[in-house]
Amino acid sequence: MKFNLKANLIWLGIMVAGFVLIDAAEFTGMVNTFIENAMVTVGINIILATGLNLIIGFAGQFSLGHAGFMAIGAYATGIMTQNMATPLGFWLSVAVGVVIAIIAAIIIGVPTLRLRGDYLAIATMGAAEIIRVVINNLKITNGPAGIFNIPQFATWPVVYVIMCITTIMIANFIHSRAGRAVMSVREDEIAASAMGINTTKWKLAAFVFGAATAAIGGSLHASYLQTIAPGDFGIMNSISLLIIVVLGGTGSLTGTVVAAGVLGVIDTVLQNFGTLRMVIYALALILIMVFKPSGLLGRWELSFKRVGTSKKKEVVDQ
Amino acid sequence: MLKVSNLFVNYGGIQAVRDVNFEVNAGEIVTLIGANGAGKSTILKTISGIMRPKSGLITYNDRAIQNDSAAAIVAAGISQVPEGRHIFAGMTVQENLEMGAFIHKGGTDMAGSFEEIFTQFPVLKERRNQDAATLSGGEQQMLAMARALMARPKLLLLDEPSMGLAPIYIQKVFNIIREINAHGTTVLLIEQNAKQALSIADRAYVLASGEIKMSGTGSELLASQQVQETYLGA
Amino acid sequence: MSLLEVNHLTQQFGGLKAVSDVSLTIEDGELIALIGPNGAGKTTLFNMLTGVNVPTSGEIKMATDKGQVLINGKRTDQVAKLGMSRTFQNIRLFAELSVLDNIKIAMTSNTRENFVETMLRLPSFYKKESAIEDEARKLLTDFQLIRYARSTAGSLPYGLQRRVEIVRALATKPRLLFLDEPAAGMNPEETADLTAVISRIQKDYGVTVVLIEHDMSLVMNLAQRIYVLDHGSLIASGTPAEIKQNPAVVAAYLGGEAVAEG
Amino acid sequence: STAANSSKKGNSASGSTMKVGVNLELSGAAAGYGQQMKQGIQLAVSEINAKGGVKVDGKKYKISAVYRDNKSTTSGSASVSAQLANNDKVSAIVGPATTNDATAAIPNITKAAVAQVSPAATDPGYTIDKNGKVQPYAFRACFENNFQGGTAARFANNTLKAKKVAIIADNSTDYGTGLAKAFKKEFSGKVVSTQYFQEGDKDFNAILTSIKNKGFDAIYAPGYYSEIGLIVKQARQMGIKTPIVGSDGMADPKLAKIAGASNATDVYYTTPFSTLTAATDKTVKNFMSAFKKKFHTDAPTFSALAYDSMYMVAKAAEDGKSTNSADIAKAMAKIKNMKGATGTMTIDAKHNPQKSIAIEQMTDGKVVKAYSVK
Amino acid sequence: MHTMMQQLINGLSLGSIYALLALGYTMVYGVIKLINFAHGDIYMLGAFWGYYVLRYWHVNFWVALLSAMVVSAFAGMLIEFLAYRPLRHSPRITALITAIGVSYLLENGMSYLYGASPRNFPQVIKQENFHIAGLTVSNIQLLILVVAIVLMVALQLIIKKTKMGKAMRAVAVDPDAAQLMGINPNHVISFTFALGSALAGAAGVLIGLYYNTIDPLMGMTPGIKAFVAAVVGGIGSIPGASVGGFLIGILETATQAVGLSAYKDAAVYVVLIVILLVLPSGIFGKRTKEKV
Ligand SMILES: Nc1ncnc2c1ncn2[C@@H]1O[C@H](COP(=O)(O)OP(=O)(O)OP(=O)(O)O)[C@@H](O)[C@H]1O
Ligand SMILES: Nc1ncnc2c1ncn2[C@@H]1O[C@H](COP(=O)(O)OP(=O)(O)OP(=O)(O)O)[C@@H](O)[C@H]1O
Ligand SMILES: [Mg+2]
Ligand SMILES: [Mg+2]
Repeated sequence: MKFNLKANLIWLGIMVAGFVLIDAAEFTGMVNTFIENAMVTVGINIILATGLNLIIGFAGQFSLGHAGFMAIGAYATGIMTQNMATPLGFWLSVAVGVVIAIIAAIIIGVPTLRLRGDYLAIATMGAAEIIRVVINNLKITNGPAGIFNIPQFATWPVVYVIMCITTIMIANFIHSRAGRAVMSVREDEIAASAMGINTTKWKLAAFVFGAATAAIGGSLHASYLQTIAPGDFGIMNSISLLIIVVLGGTGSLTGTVVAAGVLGVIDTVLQNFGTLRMVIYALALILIMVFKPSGLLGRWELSFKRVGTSKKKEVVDQ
Repeated sequence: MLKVSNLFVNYGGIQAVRDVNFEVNAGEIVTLIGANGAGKSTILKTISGIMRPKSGLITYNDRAIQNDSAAAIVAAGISQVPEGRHIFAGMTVQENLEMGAFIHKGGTDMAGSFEEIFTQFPVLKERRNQDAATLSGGEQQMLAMARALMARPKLLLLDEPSMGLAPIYIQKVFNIIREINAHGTTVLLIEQNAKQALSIADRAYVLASGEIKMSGTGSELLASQQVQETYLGA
Repeated sequence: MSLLEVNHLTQQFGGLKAVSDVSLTIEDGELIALIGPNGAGKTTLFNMLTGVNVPTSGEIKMATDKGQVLINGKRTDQVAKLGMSRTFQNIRLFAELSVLDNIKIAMTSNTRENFVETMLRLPSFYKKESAIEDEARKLLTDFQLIRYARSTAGSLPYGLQRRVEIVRALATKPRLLFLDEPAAGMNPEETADLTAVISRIQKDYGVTVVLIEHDMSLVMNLAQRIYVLDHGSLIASGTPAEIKQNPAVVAAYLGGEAVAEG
Repeated sequence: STAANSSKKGNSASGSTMKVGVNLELSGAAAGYGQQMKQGIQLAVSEINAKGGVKVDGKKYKISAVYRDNKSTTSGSASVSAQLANNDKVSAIVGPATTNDATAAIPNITKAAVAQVSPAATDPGYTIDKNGKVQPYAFRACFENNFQGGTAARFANNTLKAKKVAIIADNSTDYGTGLAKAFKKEFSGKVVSTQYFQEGDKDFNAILTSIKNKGFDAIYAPGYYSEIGLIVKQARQMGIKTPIVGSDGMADPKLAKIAGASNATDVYYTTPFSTLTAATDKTVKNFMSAFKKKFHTDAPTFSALAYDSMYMVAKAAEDGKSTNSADIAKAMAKIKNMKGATGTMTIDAKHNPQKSIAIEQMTDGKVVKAYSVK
Repeated sequence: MHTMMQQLINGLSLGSIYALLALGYTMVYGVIKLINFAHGDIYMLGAFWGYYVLRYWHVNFWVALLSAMVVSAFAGMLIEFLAYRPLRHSPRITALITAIGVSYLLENGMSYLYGASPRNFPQVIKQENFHIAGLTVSNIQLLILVVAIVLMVALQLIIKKTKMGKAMRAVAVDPDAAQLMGINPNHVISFTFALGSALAGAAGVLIGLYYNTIDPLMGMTPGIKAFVAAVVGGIGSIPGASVGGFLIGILETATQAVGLSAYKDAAVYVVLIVILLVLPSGIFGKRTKEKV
């Protein structure tokens, strides 16, 4: 184990290189608004879907209400930056969104996380719908017309950096005592509690963490797109995020990142197909799932931990 | 009655059963013994059609059955008591037993079957209307056996029927096996309790790492030095 | 003060008294066997002692550093934190995780990592992590499981899974360990290995062990005292030699042949 | 200034075709409307090209429409607008249909200096930026809500002499709620009840039963024909006989079919596009018959609005004598008295089309009368 | 009081459609634990089939209803065979995503082929209102209610009285063990899909007749609502699905009746969550606590 300095440095290097690469491409004009748009969407989806994967893939809690928490962040930013159109106002709004999302997640999670499997899915979906309906009927959120002319503070570098930070945070969470506790809940709740793990607490921890990152994603979405409406945060949007998670592989952060990218590419390419767009998308979805049932990467993770250290003699199967 | 030839079975890339040959004649009790992970359960699952062999031939009354569906194999008269009980949770004991007789039309002989089963396993009669999932471990094991008997099989495959049973019940179960065999049911038995298995078996095979290592009559193997050391803990 | 004191414990399921008015004590450092015919209520008793089931009536008291604590009414994880650990009649490993992770998870309640050091990967985080890793590996090495440290727990053969489950329970650093039919499905050779393992847990790790088992060779070899349950009630208790001769036990549980065997 | 000038901002035509982007809801929740609009656009393009194309500064350009689907999502719309403006290098864009999707496209088209004409973004704020200034590249072909809702209110007051109304509005888009709000602001009587429904709802019996005894003289029901048709049907079957007033989302031949001809009586709606005037107005008549010929059905309002949107692009190119997108935007702001299928329009300072509004009356499923309102 | 009774009638006729749909969800879920997202779209297919045969072949209404049930049953079985069967041994969430894919495919495929705008369903049965004690009930409302109840009872009989019902339960608990009883899980699952889809097809035709409009996306919202109904009733339970369906229908009506129409959907979910918190397995769901 030691300090894992090498692995951490490799990761840092990759992130910086990614930034420099995009920056250069943008500078030379290789990346125009369209491609930037696609990349930022992918980045935001990564933020949203890694958080969801934490809840579904690692904690094993089937939540279908991610769009609700996203809405909270988006509206916090949409509303606050109307009156405080400064970077400070933006960051403040992100923080406010996160805090509200955490409170909402606790209110929703404490009672519903007792439910199992699909019952939980329906309850969280219902909770997200309640959030959406309330937003749709409030004055401050401007009802179904939504909020537009939101000032753009979430430029691509901001999204990129936040994406790196939230991904690192989630990865760090998973690869720690907390992550092990959360995964034990997924595997077997009764056994976990017999090991002294307070399953309710850890489920809630993952749920709240995921909700907080969803709120961040929502804030970035609002600020980058400059338009939000209640319709952006419906059941179908939660499902789109679920699709990213499952397609990448539940329980693989690398998979989520890859799937967000792959789907981003598919999505932009399919714009060319007009009315057939969703037909092709649906077929692709079915085929990928049938031929790759555990997702693109299963539970595999990209890791640099063992770079340079000699492999221990251990039986590793599958 | 049952003949297994050159059987190979894999789990993904792992070879669990390698070139296994054996046969069970009508009216016999044949037992397979071997350490954990030797491949015993895999063989039974393959015979009853739950798993597909990689290659090899399984014939039942001179008919190849290795590609038949599990349902067809049960209908042909082969029943299995699976390892790990696999009782139907959420259904009562009575309903579990009814499921056992699924292939039969029901009606008149059903009542008779119940009568018979309940005399063999009086505990089950007491627990008749209890959700099978809440039975104790041993009670579930008995239910699994009783359920297989409800099908009135010609060939009964038993995978560790004594697991988790109190000593007093182990004797009972072996008595029942003898009894149904005497009434004409052929039995293929897997047991960790090798001593008792060998003592009631007509013939036996010893399995290790997916291969048949030894065979002989029950008493021959019981007497074998090697078997005693490895499987009987002597 | 006994380590565990159980008074008039009863568990009622509808019309059925699965455990009825059971009182017993367990002293520190003992190795006790709980036997009885199928459906006698042994597992149900374990479930009440470890907080999985809430007793219908009666009380369970455990001696801890802070004096005697009432156990019933507490959640399983709270009970576990007080120093009671267990295995299950149907193995309940974290099947898709590695053996090593199974052990590390069991160490969760005895370790602390705060949010800041986890997120920022401070040196203190790595120090704690490597301490956990070292300890887990030491345990695995101790029980000849280190070869399988990175294997998926669910893919191991049955006997090894049982062993991993026992070591996992041990990793919570219990004072009291409950084993529910640890030898089920094992052949005599494996049972002999297991006997050694359990005896080491008692002697080398100083853990009090209570086990349910139908394998009389194991029970008679290991147990210092035996409690016998039948139809939910205690029908006998005593040393193995006493129990073997007890006619009620022979009639209800052992049957004729088993006496000779034990 | 027809030649492509790289130093100039915006996109220009190259060769002899001018590309016009179409950013529409072709799948997803609003696909029904998007697909109708696509037909209107197809008709306009084929007509223009049949005449040789748009005549810009003496040279004729054929129009090539680039259709892209935004899935009825804001993010899809933003992405499509960026692709059309940056990759396809279109000279102008028609679409999107809904306010939400249309506002989501504004940042990208503004950056690329490409005008967009939305056939149906009705929120007043769509063409206005945060500081109250007009968005230079956002246009629309439809009425904005305040105008239409206000008109309906005045009609209810003055013509129907209604003292009390009940409002049943579509709550899933800004269209229904915006119109309801505008109506309430302008109406001088009492609103006895305001109820909302969602797009796709089919059962309005509960709402209607609950308002039935509230003693109103008319119902104002802003929304689209698919739901309002059912409201009309169920209200009449329940015995509610009061006039029902709606908005241009109702102006579709399907309305009467959904409601059932006999139920569609005493039904009124505001519309820029009166089938009655079709008899007298040549442009409207042409459009109606051409549409019927091409698609074998009567033209719905959305097709007409989209048809006009495409003509607005063509007109702006001709007026501005340029295929450059920035020039087109400037010229579009100055469009005056353009004859379209939805009336003769002049673009005002806020990029809203000024055109006369009509109110049609239906009896037994047929439009029997058109009131012109000022 | 009078208005309340009228609202109850409104709620019941809305609820009977949810109930018919919920039955399909509950059966499929009960057997293979799959939230069959495409179920609402089968209902749409049934409605379109009814539309075509009534409009172009001018068949009798009952023929349309029955043939729509048959066609929907086949569609359901085909979908199961192509999209779900290959995933029988995959994680459940994978099959769920496939179901979502199938749903998208049906919705968008139909929208591509036939356009997304609504069509008018041929009004082959003329609506007439009956006035009983000041309450208004239409013949179509009665028809829907009666057909729904007849189908529900028929279904309950099939499941309780035939071996198939038992086989379905066994496959649900443990498909491998069911095989050892001589049950072919594939047949059972196909049968389940056929039955559930037939009910959805019937609901589609009834809805077409009642509301007069159908469109490719018509299955989306009722589909989700019906699933909620199945969950409220206790998923896997046939009476539960019926009760859940009626409950949701009445609830929606009630929210609108008290003037909270804007919060109609939210109210349904609030009640859903409350019910689940009190009865974590729904109204009729069996709470089987795992024995350890
Ligand atoms: N589902 C599975 N996936 C992968 N490998 C498996 C699976 N089931 C069994 N195996 C492997 O196949 C081999 C044979 O297993 P099998 O269950 O047939 O053994 P067995 O002789 O019945 O052992 P036991 O006495 O423990 O029941 C073992 O090595 C086991 O690890
Ligand atoms: N949740 C429950 N509901 C109803 N009866 C139950 C429940 N749990 C256990 N029982 C019954 O209580 C009795 C005791 O069960 P328990 O599992 O404690 O037995 P056991 O002594 O562990 O037996 P075995 O040795 O077979 O595992 C059994 O008869 C069982 O059927
Ligand atoms: Mg086995
Ligand atoms: Mg037990």
